[in-house]
Amino acid sequence: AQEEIKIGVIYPLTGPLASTGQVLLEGVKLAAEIVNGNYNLNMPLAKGEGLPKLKGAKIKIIPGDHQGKPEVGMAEAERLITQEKVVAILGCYNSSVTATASQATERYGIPFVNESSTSPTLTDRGFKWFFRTTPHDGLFSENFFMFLRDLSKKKKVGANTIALFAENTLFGSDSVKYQTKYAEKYGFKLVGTVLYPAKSTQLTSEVQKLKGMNPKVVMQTAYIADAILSMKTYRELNFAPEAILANDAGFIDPEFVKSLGKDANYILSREVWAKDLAKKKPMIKIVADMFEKRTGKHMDGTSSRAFTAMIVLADAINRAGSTEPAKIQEALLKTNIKADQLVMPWDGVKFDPKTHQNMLGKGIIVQVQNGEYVTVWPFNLATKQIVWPFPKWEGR
Amino acid sequence: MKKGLVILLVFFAALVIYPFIFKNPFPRHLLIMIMLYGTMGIGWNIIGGYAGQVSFGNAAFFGVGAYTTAILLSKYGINPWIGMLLGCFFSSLVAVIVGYPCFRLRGHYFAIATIAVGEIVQILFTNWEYAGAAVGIYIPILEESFFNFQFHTTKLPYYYIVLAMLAFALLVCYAVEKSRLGYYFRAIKDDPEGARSLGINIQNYKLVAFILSAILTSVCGTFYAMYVLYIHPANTIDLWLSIHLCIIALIGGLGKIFGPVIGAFIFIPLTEFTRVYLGSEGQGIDLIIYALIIILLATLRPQGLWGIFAKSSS
Amino acid sequence: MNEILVIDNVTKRFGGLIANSNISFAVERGKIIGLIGPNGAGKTTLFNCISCYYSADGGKILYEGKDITRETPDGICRMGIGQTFQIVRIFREMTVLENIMIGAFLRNPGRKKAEEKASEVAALFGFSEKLDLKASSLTISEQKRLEVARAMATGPKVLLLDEMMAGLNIHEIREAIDLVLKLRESGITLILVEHVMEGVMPIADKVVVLDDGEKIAEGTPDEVVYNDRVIQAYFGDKYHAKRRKNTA
Amino acid sequence: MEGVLAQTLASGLLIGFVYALVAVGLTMIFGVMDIVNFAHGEYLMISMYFSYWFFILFGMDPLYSLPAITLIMFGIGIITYYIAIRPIINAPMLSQIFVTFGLLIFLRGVAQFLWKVDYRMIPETLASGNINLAGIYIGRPQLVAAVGAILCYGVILWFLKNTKTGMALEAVAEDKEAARLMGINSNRMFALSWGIGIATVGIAGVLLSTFFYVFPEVGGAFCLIAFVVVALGGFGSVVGAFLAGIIVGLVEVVSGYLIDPSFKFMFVLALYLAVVFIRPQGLMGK
Amino acid sequence: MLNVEKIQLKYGNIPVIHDVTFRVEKGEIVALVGGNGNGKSSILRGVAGLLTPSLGTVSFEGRDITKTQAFDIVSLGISLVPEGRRLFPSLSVYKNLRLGAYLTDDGKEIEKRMDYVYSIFPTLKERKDQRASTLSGGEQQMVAIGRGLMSQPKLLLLDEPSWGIAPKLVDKIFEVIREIRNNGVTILLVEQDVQEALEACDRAYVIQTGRVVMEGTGRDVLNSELIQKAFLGL
Ligand SMILES: Nc1ncnc2c1ncn2[C@@H]1O[C@H](COP(=O)(O)OP(=O)(O)OP(=O)(O)O)[C@@H](O)[C@H]1O
Ligand SMILES: Nc1ncnc2c1ncn2[C@@H]1O[C@H](COP(=O)(O)OP(=O)(O)OP(=O)(O)O)[C@@H](O)[C@H]1O
Ligand SMILES: [Mg+2]
Ligand SMILES: [Mg+2]
Repeated sequence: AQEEIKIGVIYPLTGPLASTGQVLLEGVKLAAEIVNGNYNLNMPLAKGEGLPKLKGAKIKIIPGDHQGKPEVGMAEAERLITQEKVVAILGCYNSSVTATASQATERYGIPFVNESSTSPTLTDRGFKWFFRTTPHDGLFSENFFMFLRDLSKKKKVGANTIALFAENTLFGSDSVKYQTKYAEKYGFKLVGTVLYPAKSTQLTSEVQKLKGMNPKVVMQTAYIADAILSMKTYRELNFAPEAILANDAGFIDPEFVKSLGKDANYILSREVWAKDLAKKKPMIKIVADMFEKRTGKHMDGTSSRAFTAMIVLADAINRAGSTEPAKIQEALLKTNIKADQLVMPWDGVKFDPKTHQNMLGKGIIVQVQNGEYVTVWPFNLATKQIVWPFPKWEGR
Repeated sequence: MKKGLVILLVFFAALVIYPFIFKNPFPRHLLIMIMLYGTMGIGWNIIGGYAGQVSFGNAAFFGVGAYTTAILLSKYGINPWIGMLLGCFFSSLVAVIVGYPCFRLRGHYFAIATIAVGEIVQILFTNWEYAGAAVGIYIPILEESFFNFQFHTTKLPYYYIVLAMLAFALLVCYAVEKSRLGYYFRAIKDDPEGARSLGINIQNYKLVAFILSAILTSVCGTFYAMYVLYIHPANTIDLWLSIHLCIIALIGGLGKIFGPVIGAFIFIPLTEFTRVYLGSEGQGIDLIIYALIIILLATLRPQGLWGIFAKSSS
Repeated sequence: MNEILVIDNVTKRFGGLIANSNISFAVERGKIIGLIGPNGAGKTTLFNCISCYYSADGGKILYEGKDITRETPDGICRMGIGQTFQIVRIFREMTVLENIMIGAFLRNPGRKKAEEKASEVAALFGFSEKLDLKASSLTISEQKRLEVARAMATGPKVLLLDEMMAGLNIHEIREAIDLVLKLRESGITLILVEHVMEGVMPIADKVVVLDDGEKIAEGTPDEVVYNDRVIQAYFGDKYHAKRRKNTA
Repeated sequence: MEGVLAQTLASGLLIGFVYALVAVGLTMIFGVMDIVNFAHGEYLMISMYFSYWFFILFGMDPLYSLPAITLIMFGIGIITYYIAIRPIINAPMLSQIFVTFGLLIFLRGVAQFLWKVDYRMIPETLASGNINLAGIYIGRPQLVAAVGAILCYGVILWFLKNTKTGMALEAVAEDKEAARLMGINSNRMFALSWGIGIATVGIAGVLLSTFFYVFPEVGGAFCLIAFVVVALGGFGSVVGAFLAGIIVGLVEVVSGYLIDPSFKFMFVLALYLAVVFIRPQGLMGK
Repeated sequence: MLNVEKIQLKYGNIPVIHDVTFRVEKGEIVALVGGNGNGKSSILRGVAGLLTPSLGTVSFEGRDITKTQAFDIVSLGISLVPEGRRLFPSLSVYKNLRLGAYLTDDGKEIEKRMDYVYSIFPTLKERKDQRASTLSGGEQQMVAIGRGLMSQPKLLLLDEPSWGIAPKLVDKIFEVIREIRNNGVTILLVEQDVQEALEACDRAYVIQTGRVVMEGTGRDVLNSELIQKAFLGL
């Protein structure tokens, strides 16, 4: 029989983040399918079945569930490594779990490819076996300000006062930290920061506070639950700044538009991916359609990143020509995937030799228009004109 | 009773030998978690099972233990063993500060108050910049040694440390049960007013129970921090942790020395296995089965499983 | 100083209701005091003031010359005042022996010692056969007796017993009397609240009568029994007729 | 500034009514049976799903499906009692907690199994939109929920105070054996209290579904607040729960606005602690 | 009216009543006497349906009620004033009494019975809004008796009605017992004041260690050697 290459994939498959976890897992599975099957795509390993340098060996995904709990993530990593004998691990979405699970892989000397944990600290630890394909929050935060700068040049809008609005977990507070830093660097005025506990039952006092600050732009960081609730509250309290610039996560969750319907329109969000990128890169549409056929859900930035991480990992294993961890690690360090081979809007994948952070990652900015996410920035990738300012609620 | 002693020895001997039979880290990790929860369960049992004060705030002690160690080590380079002792000290302090007013409350009022305290502690740590706020604390990786309480190549030392903690907790609990303290705790649980009329200062004795509970839980917090090497508020001061401790004690048998140990030996594998074998597709079947087992246990054996083991051992 | 306990002008109110109004009397060491009075007269309230479950609104309570009005119930017990409750309070989930041990621990911190002491007390109260029964399976009158035993085990100098003889028949009352006398012999001062006159009158050294929160009489049993006010408020007309019949 | 404060107060008040409505069933079941139903929030979740599916499948607006769902939830409450609660009616408090906790996980599991973990929301209902009252914005769904809460409380209070069954519930709560000696079928009363308790949380769920998303764990946050509300009001006290719900809503929103939203829940909890230190039985408890 | 045939009663696995047979005729006062812990209360609990006999039968007015639930037995016209009062502690005196007449809906009738209870125990009227738990012991006993009367049963089971009652009021209670019997209520009485009980009753059974050891008219039993020696110690 054909050799199988087992790859451990650890996601929050149960618990509060299970829906995201499932989407992530699907992304990884699709990538594995493309690698294992024969597809005519300009993508590493798509053509021809399996990994050619390993006699056509196929990727087998072994899922693990961390429930959003760090110690469970660590234990799962250990279980996958020692019992399932996986050759590499992919995960874990939640930065806090990635933190502990990657400690386990570091101990065992197994490569860990992280697809979407964006806490900057993770790649500052100097780990040898830890690689991150996605840009982190620092970079993403900077993207916001690059966007605003470009926008003011192009459209002459003076969106110069900014309020930050974020949940006070790891993700939110990290983002706020970097947004504050870059606001200063890019010369924007910060009129205030509102941090609140995640999954609140109501957000009226928070929105009141924002309203009181009277910012032109609100930069918001939230997971899906709060994203939905905050939109409802904006509408209820009739709060409409010139732009709501959201930091990925909840605002690009497939549930976001589904739950809010029209009310989701005109939200700007930082994204790592958008389906309409396909206009410039047709391969994206093919992959996204495959994903939709498999799962009934649209592909999104979460699943596409998971997808990409799997491709990057498979590519490295193939080039290593071996399942030996050290060889894979070596191959990962030599990774050099070109922009056109990716379903991402990145300039490519190439890891920093020291931090193992992908140096070529990059975000985009999308806007919900008629219930669809369209790319509006970088302007060269944009498929639609940006709607600015955010229209008032009443007139809609 | 002789036979009970033999069984106890066999049990501990089995625990000592276990890692030599199961060399994979996962089964070792499983046992480490069982013993860790067993230790905390015993801690919970002292306040909740013996003294009858249902606490849903024990996670706060766990958090204080973990944070004290992590902060001291990461900011001041203070040895984690000292951190463990100081953690106990701070946890006891919290127990006193919280216990003193809360022990006037009865039944569910007390239970909710402890939830409140646990949540407040979590909120404080989530917003406390010095303690890393929501990001938490990455514990600096030190050279592997017993002195440093860090082991990177093997779990074995962690295993034996937690085994020692479990033994210690059992000893503490045994000493409590067989002494005046244990009798007083039970009396307070049964009828506090009656206990008062017999000269028992119920406030003070409840406090003693709470402090013992805090110390046993705090030690586990330190262990956890050094085992996982990364802590943040959501995983160290979590209401669910407190609830799980209560469940562990209940499954085994409230106010029984070995109750929480049995509870942990059932509960932890149950959660692990339902999760590993049923949970990965995220359909909730693992939860359903797990819940049914819990409901059945509570309905069929409200007094816990201890009785079954006790019968076969005496 | 032969007065072990002095009740000095004690007043206790519940809202508008005055349950104890300026009550004063003294209790001599080693004596048996009967505290009687109609239902709702304030006897239990006074007990609760002495044992500090209530804090008196006015007046003082002196125990061995020391003001104990603001003490705590457990403090009182440690000082040597034991009590039982009118409505039984036992440790239902514990065995008879354990119940008594809880009392015994106060002066015998070691478990062995406490157990010995408790068995001793249990024997005195006729519980030797029932040591390992769960306390909740005793009948109510046994539970009352257990409460007394438990209080005894704390080694008190004064015992406050609230209706320990309720629900006993004459025969059993006699046994209870013997017990009380034995306790007195061992130097304990007793205050009994009773409605079972057969249980107090023969043994009380002094009887205090309350009515409507006030002390209406104090004296030897004989003095009290023929006090008109007491007959009117408490005994009723038939009492003496019955008493004569019984002793006939 | 004043306008903002008025807006804040109004918002706090409205959410307070919702909290009160969520809590009333909890306090009722506790009052009658001395059982804290840990799964309370899960019943809220179930009813929110009902409301959602009635809307999606039959196009029924939540306000129309409300009576039907209330009835269904009443039935579910009674079934829950006979299947899960009755066997442990005499068990110690902790075993009871244990069972309701098992129910919590069970219901979450069922929801996850049937409806997946997705977030769902009814996009537009009869109650949607907002009202502008002299510069104060009031969400219509919240307003409807608040009115629902007040009505619900009115009916329950009337029922408890003025009907014989209400009195029987009180009696069973105090001493079920003695109640049996009065000719009261205690089991039926217990079942009834579960029925009513779950029906009210069902109402809360339907009304909540007009402005809040639903997913299998939506009950968690509301349940914790409901616990605090019930304890603050005094376990078993219906009036207490009403007051406490409003107080909690106000404290949460106002402290979030005036101080720092990060700490808003801490203020709620601290308020609870402060109150019970002064009154250990809560605002209106016995 | 009430026929108890060879019943056995158990707590858990321990039988405390063995093979007890007795009957109560309409309009009678029947007393059960016996020492402490001999099972009198258990028998009453058995009749009232709080304990289900494991052997034997209980029938009331010709109807088998052995397995009938306590709350249904009440509706047949049997009411128990239990040992230890068992009031509803945080309810008012008024509500406690009102609950005694739970099966009655007629407001006037209820008021009438309430007035009757108040006329026996005037203190209760003064305290009708006081919470039962704050009453004095004797006052609680009055409420318990009053509550039993409120249902106007055909058969009233009284377990130690004089418990904790002042002597003057004990006399009153026995007067009331006779009075309600004269109004047609049948009474089964357990009482430690053996003398009083046996004088008041028509017939009596002596219970020892869970068995009936003697039966007869009140007077006969009172004069029997057994009672004179064992209970009155004469
Ligand atoms: N907490 C309270 N609140 C209001 N009234 C109370 C309270 N406790 C007692 N009382 C009232 O105070 C009076 C005295 O009660 P107490 O219990 O002292 O009487 P007692 O002499 O012991 O009577 P008994 O012989 O019936 O036990 C009673 O009328 C009672 O109703
Ligand atoms: N709940 C119980 N569990 C176990 N045993 C019990 C229980 N209640 C009573 N008993 C036992 O049953 C026996 C009979 O008790 P019961 O209360 O019927 O006696 P009694 O004649 O009414 O006594 P008393 O005069 O003290 O009221 C006693 O030996 C008692 O220990
Ligand atoms: Mg009294
Ligand atoms: Mg009896």
